[in-house]
Amino acid sequence: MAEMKVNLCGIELDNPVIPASGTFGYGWEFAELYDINILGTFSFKGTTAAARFGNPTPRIAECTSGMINAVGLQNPGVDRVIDTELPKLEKCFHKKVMANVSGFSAEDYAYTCSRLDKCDIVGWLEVNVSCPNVHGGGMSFGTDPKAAATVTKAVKAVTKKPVIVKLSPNVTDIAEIAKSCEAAGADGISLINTLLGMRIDLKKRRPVIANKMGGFSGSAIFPVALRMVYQVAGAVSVPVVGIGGVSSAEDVLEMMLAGATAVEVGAANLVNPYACRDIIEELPNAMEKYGIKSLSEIIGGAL
Amino acid sequence: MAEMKVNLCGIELDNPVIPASGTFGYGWEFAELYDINILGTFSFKGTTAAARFGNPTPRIAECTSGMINAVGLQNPGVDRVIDTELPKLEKCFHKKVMANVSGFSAEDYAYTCSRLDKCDIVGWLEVNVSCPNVHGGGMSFGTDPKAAATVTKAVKAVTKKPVIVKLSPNVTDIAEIAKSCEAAGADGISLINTLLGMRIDLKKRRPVIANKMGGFSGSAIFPVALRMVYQVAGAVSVPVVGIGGVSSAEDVLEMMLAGATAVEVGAANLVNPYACRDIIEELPNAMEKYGIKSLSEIIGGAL
Amino acid sequence: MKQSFFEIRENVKLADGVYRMKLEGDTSAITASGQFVNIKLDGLFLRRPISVCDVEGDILTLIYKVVGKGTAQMAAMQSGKLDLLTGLGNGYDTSTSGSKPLLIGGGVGVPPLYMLAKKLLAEGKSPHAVLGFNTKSEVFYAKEFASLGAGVTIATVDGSFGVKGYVTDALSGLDYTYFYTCGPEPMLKAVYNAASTSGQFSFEERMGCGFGACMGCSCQTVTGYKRICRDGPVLFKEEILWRK
Amino acid sequence: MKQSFFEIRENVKLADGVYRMKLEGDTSAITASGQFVNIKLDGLFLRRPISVCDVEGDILTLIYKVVGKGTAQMAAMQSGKLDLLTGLGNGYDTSTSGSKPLLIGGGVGVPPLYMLAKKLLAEGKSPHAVLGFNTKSEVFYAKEFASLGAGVTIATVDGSFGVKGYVTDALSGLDYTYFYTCGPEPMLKAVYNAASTSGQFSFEERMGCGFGACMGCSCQTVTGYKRICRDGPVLFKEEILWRK
Repeated sequence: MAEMKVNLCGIELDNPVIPASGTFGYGWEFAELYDINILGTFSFKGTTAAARFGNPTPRIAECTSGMINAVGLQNPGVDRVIDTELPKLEKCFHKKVMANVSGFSAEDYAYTCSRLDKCDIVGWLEVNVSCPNVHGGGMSFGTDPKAAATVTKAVKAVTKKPVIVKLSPNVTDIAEIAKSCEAAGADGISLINTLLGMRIDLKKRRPVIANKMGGFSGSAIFPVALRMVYQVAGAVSVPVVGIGGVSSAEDVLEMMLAGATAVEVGAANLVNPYACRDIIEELPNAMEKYGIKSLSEIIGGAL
Repeated sequence: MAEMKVNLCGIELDNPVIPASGTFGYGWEFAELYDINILGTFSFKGTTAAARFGNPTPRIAECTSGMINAVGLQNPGVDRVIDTELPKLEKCFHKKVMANVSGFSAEDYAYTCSRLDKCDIVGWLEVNVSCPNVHGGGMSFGTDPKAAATVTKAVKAVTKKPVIVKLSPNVTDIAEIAKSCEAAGADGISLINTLLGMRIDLKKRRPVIANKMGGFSGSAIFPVALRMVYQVAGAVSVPVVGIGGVSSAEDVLEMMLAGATAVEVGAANLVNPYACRDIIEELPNAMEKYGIKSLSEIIGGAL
Repeated sequence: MKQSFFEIRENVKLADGVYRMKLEGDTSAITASGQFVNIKLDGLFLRRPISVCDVEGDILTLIYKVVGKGTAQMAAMQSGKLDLLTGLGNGYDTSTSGSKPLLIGGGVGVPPLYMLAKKLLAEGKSPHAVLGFNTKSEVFYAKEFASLGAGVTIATVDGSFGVKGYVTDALSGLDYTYFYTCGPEPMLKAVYNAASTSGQFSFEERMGCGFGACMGCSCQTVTGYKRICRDGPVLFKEEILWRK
Repeated sequence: MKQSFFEIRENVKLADGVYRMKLEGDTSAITASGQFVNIKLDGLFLRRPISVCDVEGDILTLIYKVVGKGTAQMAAMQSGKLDLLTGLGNGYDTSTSGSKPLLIGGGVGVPPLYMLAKKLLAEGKSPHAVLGFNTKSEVFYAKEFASLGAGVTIATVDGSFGVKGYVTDALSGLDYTYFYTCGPEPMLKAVYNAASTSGQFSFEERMGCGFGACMGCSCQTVTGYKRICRDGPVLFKEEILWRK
């Protein structure tokens, strides 16, 4: 019998598969497709203190084995999330959810986290210091070890829930930033957010994306994500959540061998709305193929 | 009539298509496949002062829409290149070649460049401060603006040939490094070298590559390369050579609109040994499709 | 929404760059005209959204224009199976049409109006279609709309067929209670300004998922932001905020 | 080297996990046994190198084992065209064989020895094949070697067929002038230590291009580094430096 349970920062997951933030909304809309309680958990849409429309369109560009998005943290703001979205979610999801939070200052992050800290359904706070699509915030916190630590500390001060800091891959030394967050109290590290990418429209002779650049995701980025997970897992002792280009059960196993305790699935959900269900169903077969009895035993096995 | 000529640091190229270093040897072996004089030029195998075997095998891993290599600058050393390889090349190639140089100290780079400076067939020195596969050299020069400038200055002091510095994408701010090289006298910037990537062998539960990580290339990385070319072309005034995931005439046009004066083709050559010939043959059709009369006119058109 | 495989039964050229594909499969999720399907194509990452032209039993008709790699790939297919997400988008609401609705389509904005015309006729209404194209060689489905029993006016920009000019040049003199429109955004905006009644607009945007997950195709409206793929593609005239 | 398209004419299972594919196309670049072809497969970036088992006119025979995505994909093909690079690698040199050469193959190292056996027989020599497998259900081509007129000894690790043990356990008592071997590296090393004559070894390595461009498959030898794909895959016993 394949044992898929893992423990992420003190909370047990039935399996390590987690739809990534920005690809699963606030969850309840996807309950019409399948029972979302089969998921380990999911990370909800990046939420900020105030409501945001985000960037102008086009926000999406096709790439070889991937896509670029420049949504820019569109969300209804934390108050509305708590008043409207989470009650809808509670009706169809009976597990802890991962609350993904973004901000434009350390205080901003702390405010949003302090609000979400009061919500029973929130199990973890995933603090996104890596959104490439907003100016004066997001990724700028994730490319400097000190700024990342400042945000981490500010958030840790307002919550007892485990804080997972989500890192940007657009840096020279991601392990250094991960260590800085760990030292500031982070209970876990998730990575990678999207790679900054671009496409040009040959007919119009200008960038496809209105915001020019955007976040590149999809199976194309898997080798970069895997490398960074391996580097970070080797550098910190807190749990690591692997993200980036995962689209199969075998990708999940590679991520876990590289050191991930759990794995987020992002762009794959946008092409196949059943991607996470399919991966969870396939995992026992993949485990049998590679002689794996328990997923938790292979975490970091290739380090 | 489609005009494909471009001027790269004072030397005219019949077209902007250049096989990238490490995918075309020292050229002469490929003259059996087609007349290599149809190329704009090519960048020869990364050459160091002393001969190097490189890394242990496996050096290669398959990825979605790309590959990882960890060759580690295998080459016969600059003396042997000058004595054996270049005379063979001169028999079949009647244009200037781009000499790709790596090293482990500024002096090392300068020595190799000073030797190649004496070779008539060498048109440009492409100084690789970005090899991800060697320890204590290579990429470490390309992730720090000061170190990159030091190497640039050392090389500029020993040659009158145009010096093109080849940058690593594994950095937080590539434009800053490009500006530093330009200030140190670089005549051009080429980018990107490979992204650091990894794959894990699920059967063996260890990295596929003996050296663990390696350089990730192929069409998967095109959006990252294009974004960085755009950033660097906007930051420097010297010519930029676009590299990374190019495998079609349309990719060449995107790179040029992003600011590239010429374009190197890498991993595509390894899958299709005729890739560069095919791209050159396809370019006039692609130009017609997008209403481009002269390639040199579209350089930086999307900036 | 439903994910299922459809078998290609027909794929023919209708006009310059315009093709019609008939597919056989489970059409049960398609509940309104103006909805679209999202098609997975080999070698492309994102699915390609194509509006539904018609549904007859288990036969789905799509009309598409070759504008890039995805549609070029579709045009080359003669047989085989396609992975489709069906029943995407809100579709047109026929309850507000009145007795004489106008259907205003431009280019590949024409196809979804065909299924709408059928629906309106079935409801006992008298739709009239105003279909705009660049030139005669791009005109398609004029006869098909007429065969349904709808009135048809064709406009071409160069005057090579029907009224010379844009669809808005063909509106004067027409008596209508309401309108439904689909086409390129500049046309939609012109219709918005020219039409004398209320109406519904079908918008196009580059989409990520097509089913509301990614927020890739959001737009601002009078009542807050909407996702073109899920809350649209059809918006009521009263809620539209044009982008600057 | 030549790049061209081959038509699949046959693809059958020979033994557990082992398949034979016959392809029709331009085989003119294949000049020696022990060479390989490099196959482009849909959805995979790098080509897949497969050693040549036989060439008869324009029919190329490949025998391959399903070990990963590429070979699994090949096993599922029943028809269609494949893009091949042919004539890759140096191949075996038969000029040094003497009158009674031994052909020592392990698993999917067996196929290239088949074409070599034909060549040696055509040259009037008396080859004897020692073919090793894990177990009876994986044995293939024993009859085919015998039909050519070569002597054949089979060894299986579990003793379920032929001699019990490794190929090296089957060497004693055999009288030979030279050997040619192909198989997994531990077997090659065992043969290197056990064989009493000189010989040639065909090596396997993960390759980038397969034609000498990328240096992905280099190895060190007594005479400097060699590229397995271009300067190999066949090395003479005297030049081998085993990796630590």
